[in-house]
Amino acid sequence: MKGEKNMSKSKGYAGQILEVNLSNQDSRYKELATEFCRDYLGGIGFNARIICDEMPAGIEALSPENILVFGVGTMVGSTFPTASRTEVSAKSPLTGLFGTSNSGMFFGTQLKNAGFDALVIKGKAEKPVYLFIEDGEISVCDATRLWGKDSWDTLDILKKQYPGAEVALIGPAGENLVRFACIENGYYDAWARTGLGAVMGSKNLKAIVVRGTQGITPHNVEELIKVSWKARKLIETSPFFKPFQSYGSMNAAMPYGSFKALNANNFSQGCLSDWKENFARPKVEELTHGHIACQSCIIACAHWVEIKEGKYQGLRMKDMEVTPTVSFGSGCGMSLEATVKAAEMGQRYGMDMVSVAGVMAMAIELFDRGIINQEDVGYDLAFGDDDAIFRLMDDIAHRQGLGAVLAEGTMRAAEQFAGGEASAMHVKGLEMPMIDPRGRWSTWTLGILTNIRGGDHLRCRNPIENLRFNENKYDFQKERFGYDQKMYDALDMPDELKAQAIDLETDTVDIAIMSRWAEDLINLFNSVGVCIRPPVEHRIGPTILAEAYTAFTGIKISPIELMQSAERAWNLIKLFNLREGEQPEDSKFPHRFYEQTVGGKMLDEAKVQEVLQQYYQARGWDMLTGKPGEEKLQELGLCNLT
Amino acid sequence: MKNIVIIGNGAAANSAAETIRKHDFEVPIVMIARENLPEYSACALPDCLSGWVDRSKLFIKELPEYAQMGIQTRFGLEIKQIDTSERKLISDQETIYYDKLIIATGSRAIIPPVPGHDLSGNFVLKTVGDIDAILAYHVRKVVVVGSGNIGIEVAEALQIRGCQVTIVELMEDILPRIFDHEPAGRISRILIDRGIQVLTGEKVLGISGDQRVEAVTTDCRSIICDTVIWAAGVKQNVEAASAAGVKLGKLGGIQVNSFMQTNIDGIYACGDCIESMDMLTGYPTLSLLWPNAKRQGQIAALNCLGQKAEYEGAVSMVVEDIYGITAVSMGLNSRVLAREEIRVLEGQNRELYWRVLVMDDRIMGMQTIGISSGLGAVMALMKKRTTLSEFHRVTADPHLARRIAWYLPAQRFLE
Amino acid sequence: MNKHLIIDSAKCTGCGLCELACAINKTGQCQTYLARIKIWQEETRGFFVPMTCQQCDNPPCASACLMNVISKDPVTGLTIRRLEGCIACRACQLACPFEGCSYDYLQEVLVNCDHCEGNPECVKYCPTGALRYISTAESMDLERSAEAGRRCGLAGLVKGDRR
Amino acid sequence: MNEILVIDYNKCVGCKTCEMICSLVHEGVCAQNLSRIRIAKNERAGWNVPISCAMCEKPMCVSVCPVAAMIRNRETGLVTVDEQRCIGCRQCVQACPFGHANFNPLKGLAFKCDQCDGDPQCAKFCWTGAITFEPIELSLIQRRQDTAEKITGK
Repeated sequence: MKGEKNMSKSKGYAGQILEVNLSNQDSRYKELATEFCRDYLGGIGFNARIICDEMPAGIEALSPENILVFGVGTMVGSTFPTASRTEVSAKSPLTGLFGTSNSGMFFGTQLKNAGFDALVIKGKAEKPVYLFIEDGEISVCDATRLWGKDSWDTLDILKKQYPGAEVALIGPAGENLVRFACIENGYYDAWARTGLGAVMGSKNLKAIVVRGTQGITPHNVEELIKVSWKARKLIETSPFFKPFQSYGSMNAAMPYGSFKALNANNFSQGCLSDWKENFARPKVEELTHGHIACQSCIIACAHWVEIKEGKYQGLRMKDMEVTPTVSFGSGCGMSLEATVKAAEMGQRYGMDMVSVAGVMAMAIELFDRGIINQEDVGYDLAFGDDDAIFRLMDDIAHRQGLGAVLAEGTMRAAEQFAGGEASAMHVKGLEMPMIDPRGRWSTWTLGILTNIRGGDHLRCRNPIENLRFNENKYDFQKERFGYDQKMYDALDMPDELKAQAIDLETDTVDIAIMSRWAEDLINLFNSVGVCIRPPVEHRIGPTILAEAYTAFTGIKISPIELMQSAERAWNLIKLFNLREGEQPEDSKFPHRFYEQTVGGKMLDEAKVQEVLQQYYQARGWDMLTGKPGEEKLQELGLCNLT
Repeated sequence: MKNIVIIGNGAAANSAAETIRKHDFEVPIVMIARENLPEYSACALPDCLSGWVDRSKLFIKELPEYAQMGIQTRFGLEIKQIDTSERKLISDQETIYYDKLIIATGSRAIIPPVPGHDLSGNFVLKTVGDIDAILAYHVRKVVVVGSGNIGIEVAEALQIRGCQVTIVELMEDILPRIFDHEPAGRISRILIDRGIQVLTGEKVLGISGDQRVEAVTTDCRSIICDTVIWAAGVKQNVEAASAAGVKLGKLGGIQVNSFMQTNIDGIYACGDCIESMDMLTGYPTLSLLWPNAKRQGQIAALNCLGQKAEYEGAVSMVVEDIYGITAVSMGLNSRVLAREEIRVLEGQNRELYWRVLVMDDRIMGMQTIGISSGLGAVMALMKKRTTLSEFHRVTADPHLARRIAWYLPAQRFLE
Repeated sequence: MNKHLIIDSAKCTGCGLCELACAINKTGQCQTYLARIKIWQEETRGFFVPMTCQQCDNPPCASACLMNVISKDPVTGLTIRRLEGCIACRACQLACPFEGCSYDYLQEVLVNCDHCEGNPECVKYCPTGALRYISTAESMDLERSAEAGRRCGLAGLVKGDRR
Repeated sequence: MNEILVIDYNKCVGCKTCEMICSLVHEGVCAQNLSRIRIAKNERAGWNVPISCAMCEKPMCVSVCPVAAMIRNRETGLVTVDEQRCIGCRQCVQACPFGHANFNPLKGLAFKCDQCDGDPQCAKFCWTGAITFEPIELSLIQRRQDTAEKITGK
C-alpha cells in the first residue's frame, strides 16, 4: 500500500479516506471516486456526506455511535494562498445538531501528505489512546500517561516524541466531557465550536498525531503556480488586506466596538464604555509584534502577544484574536491582559472560548440577579473579577461544584436555574459570539440565525461588508453597500445575482439574497480549505477557485457547479439537522434582543422573521418551516434524509 | 525504441541488461553470447579450481531468469558480422536486427605462438570450459606462465590440489602490473613458503614434448612438467566490431567516450573489450576488472535509454587471497608512476603492511598485505581525489571528524 | 517511511555494548570482531564513532561484488546478501567507505547490518542514545530544529515587526 | 558568486509557501519533504527559521561524500548533487551541521538547493522578505544599517 497511492489516483487529492473504529482498533481505507470529489469537493462537503450516510438518526452525541470526521480542504497542501483549513465534524454534544468547526495551521497538510483526504473516527476505545498516522499507516497507541495532562504539556511530550508531526488533541475539558470542549490544533489553534472535543473525549481519544512525507501531485503545475500568483495579487489588492495583516481579526472589532455592536457583560450593554481606550488599536499595537501564518498564508493575521508588565507579566503566546478578546474582555468585563491569560487557560484546558465566556457571563449575571449565590459557587462572582473568573474556568474544565452544571453549556445550564433562560445567550444551544445584532443589523448578523451550527458568526459574511458604516438606516431587509462602481464590478458573483443582491442606485445590499450567497461561498471555502478572512473572501470568488481546483485536481468544474457543490453540502447539513430534531422556532435570537435596547436599538421579532422567510425563499426552502424544498433537493441531486 | 541488442553475457552485459530493465519495463532486450551458459563469475574460477567453491556456485543467474526479466537470449551464437548501415547482426544461423547495440564481448586469454604451444597440456583459464578441461586433464606438475592475478590464483589453487607448481614470470617481480617491488616480494615469499617455485625474470622460449607437454624451456633452464597454464595476457574480442568500422584505440580495445558511445551512432560498448579512461591519470587504459565492467554496463545502458550518465573513469581494485592472507592493490602502482614524483607512505604493524603512493598531495594508489579493514575509506578518498591537506584538515578537528566519520579509519595509513 | 540507524557520535561513550549486543544476537558469541557495527575509537582525542552499514540506496558494495550476491530489498530498502553465494573475496569491504561490511569468520562470509528485522539490538542496548532508529526525515527534522534553536538563541525571542 | 539566499528569520511568519513552491517547481509535487528549503519551527517558543543551503566555502557535504557526488563549482560557488553518482548513503544529511542537505527516500538520492538557476522561486514567493536573493555585500550593508539604527535608536 505504501507509496502506491500517489501514482494512480486523481491528482490533487491524496485519494483515500481513512476510517478507524476505536472499539475494535480496526482501520479501513476507502478510495475516493471522482464523482464524489466533484459533488462534495472536500472539507465540510466530505464531512457532511460521510456523517449523513453513516450516522444513525437520533443517537446521543457522546455515545460511541457518534462519528468524528476530519475533512481536509481540497486545495490544502498546495501553493494556493491561505489554503490550510481542515473541517472537523460530528454530531454536536452542545446543540444536538450538526457540529462542525474549521481550523488552519498545518494539520491538514500533514494529513494529506500522510495520504488521506479525510479521517473518520468511529467507536470508543476501552482505555485512553492516541492515533499516530504516518504515510498511509495508522497505529493506535496507549495514552494513559497523557490522560489528565493539559493540552500544552501533552503537546510538549508528543512533539518531542514525533518531531515534525502535527497534533490534534483534547485537554482536560474534553476528557471530562465538558460539552463545549474543543479539539486543539497545536498550541494556539483549535477546532473550537460545537464541543467536538467532548466527542473526542467520549471516544477516549486523547490525540491524533500526523506526520506525512508523501506529497501531493497537482494536475497542472504551471497552471497552479499561475493561479496561485493571480489569487495572491487579488488578495493583496483588497482594501481589507493591509488592516488585516496589521491587526488581524481585532481589526473588525474596532469599528464594531465604537458603534456599540459588541457583546458587553453578557449582552446587557452595547459595548464597554472604556472599550476604545483599553481594547482598541493603540493597546493592540502596544502588546503585539511579529506575525504567525498558517500554511501558504500571505496575510499572517495572527501576532505574538507579550505581556511585559503587570499581573500577567511574562505571558507570551499567539493571541489577540477578536474572539477571546471580546468574549472574555467585553463579555466578562476583563482587562485586555487578563483576556490573554484566559485564552491561555482556554487553550490548556481545551475549551471553546466563546462558549466558556458565554456560560461564565451567564453565571455572573445570574449571580448578580441573585439566582445563584456564593454558596452555590463557593466564591463571589462579578464582571471584571479576573481571579474569580479563572477559578470558575478551572471548575468548569474539571466539572467541580457549579462548574459541573455550567459544563453542560448555556442552554442546558440555564434550565437548572429558575429564570435562568432570560440570561442564556445562545441560538440553538450554541453560545452567541461577540457581535450584538442590535447594534448593527446586517448580513453577518442574520447569518447567526441561519447558521447550520447554531449561534455563530463564521458561516455567513457579506464578502463586501463595509465596516465603516455602522448606522443602518434601512429596514431589516437591507444594509448599506457603501462602495463605488469599481468595487461592484470587481466582485466575483454571477451578474444576475449581483444585480438582485446589490442595488447601486439606492446603495443597498439585499440581506436575504446576500446571506444565501455568502453562506454558500463560505461553505465553498470550507470545502476547498481556503481561509475566510475578509481580504480572501472579498477577492477570491468561485471563478478563480474553479480555475485553481481544475489546475490542482484535473477535474473540470465551472464556477456555477462549484457553488452548487457548496450549496449541496449546506442543504445536506440542514437536512441532517432537521432529522436530528431542529424546529423552525429554534431559529430565533435570545429574548433579550427583542426586549432590551442597546444604544437605543432593539430587534423587531416580526421583521427578523420576515427577513428569515425571505432568506428561506432565496434558498428554495419552505418559507415557514425552513425545510429544503423538493425542487431544490432534486436540483442538487439530494434526496430527503428523513 | 524498437529493441536493444547486447552482445556478450559477462558482467558488463548483464549489468547493462539489468539497468535497462530497472528503468524500462517495455523495451525488448536481446542478449547474444558465444557460450551457452548463464552468467557466471569469472573471478571465482581459480577458487573453483582449488575446490573451495563448487562449480555450481560460479553461476550468478540461471537460464530461466533471463526470460523472467523479459530478456530474449541467443546463446551459443557467434556474431560474424555487424551491418551498421542496416543495423543488423549476421551470424551463421540467423540475422538479428537492432535499434541500439551494446557490445560487451569481453576478452580472451592468449597463448603466445612459442614452439609447442599447440601440444596437449597447454591451458588458459578464462571460462568455465577451461576449468572443465583442466580438471579432466591429469595435472601433476604444472608451470604457470605469467603472474598476474589469475596466474597467482591458479598457482595457489593447483598447489592446494596437490600439484607441484612453478611460476615463470618475465618481469623482475610477480604481479608486476599490480604490486610494487616490496609488496610483490612479500607475496612471493608467502608463495615460496608454501612450496611454489617462483622464477622471475625468465622468458619462456618453448615447450617440448611429444603430443603432450613434457617440459618448458626458458632462457635459464628447462622445467619438467605435464601441464602449462598460460596466464600471460588477454586480447580484446573486437574483431567483428572492428570489421564493421568501430574505431579501436591505441591499446587495442574499442574506443568509447565517457558516455560509452563508440564512433558509430547507436552502438555502445562496455566491459573488457573497451579502452576506458583511467580515473586517476585520465589516460586510456584497459581495465579488466569486474566492478569497472559492471559500472560501464550501467553507464552504457542509461545512455542507451537516453538518460545522460557520464562514466567517472576506471580505477583498479584488486583483492588477492593468498593462502588466507589478503593482499590488496588499488589505484596505480609505482611502475605506472615511474616518471612522476611520488611520495611513499609505508608502514607495518602486527597485522598489516601498507604502502600508499601519493602524488601532488593526492592518493594515487595503495597496496596492503594483511587484514583489510579501513581500506574502503582510503579507496573512497582516492576515488574522490581528496588532497591529503584537506584530509588532515578534517581529521585534525574533532568536530569535523565526528561528522565526517568515515575518514577516521584511513588516518593510520595517511599520517 | 524506512527507518535508519542514525548515529550521534557526540553521545557515544565507546562502551562497546552495541558491538556485543550485535555479535551475541547474530552469532551467539561475545566477540566484538563478529559485530556488524564497530566503534571507531579515538580515545586519545576523546570521541568515539560507531560505524556500520549505511544502507545506501545504490550501494557501492553491490557494484563491487564479484558474485552479485548483494542487492537492495525492494520492500524494506535494506542492503541484503545471498550468503551462500559469497566467496569472501572482500571486494565489498574495499568498496565500502563506511566499514559497513564485516567478515564473519565463523561462516567465512562477509555480512552487513540488517536492522535486526526492524528492531535493532544495538539501539536497544545503547545506554546514551547515541544510536537511534528513526526515519531519515525525522532525523533531518531534528537536525533542522536544533539548528534553528541555535540561531534563535536560548531566549527564543521573536523580534519580527508588525507590518 | 555574487548572490546568495539571505535569510532573515526574524521576518519569517512560518507560512511554508517557500516549501510548497520549491517542491512544486523542482519535483512537480506539493510536498514539504521534497522541498530544498525547509522551515524549522517551534510553535511554543514562536520561532520560524527557513533553512536552505548556505553554499559554504568549505562544505562538509562535499567533504563527506564518498563518491564525489556533491560538487562545489569553484566559479559559481554552487554546491550541487550529481544524481548519477549519488549512492544514497545519506552521509551529507548527517554531516551538514545546519540540516540543509535533504534526502528523497523514494528516489534514494540526496538533493539540495540549486538556487533555481539564478531565480530562486522561494525568494520570489516569500512575501515577508525573510528570504531574499541578493549579493552578500548588499545584505551586509543593510544589516549594518539596521544595527546602527538600533544603537542610535532611530
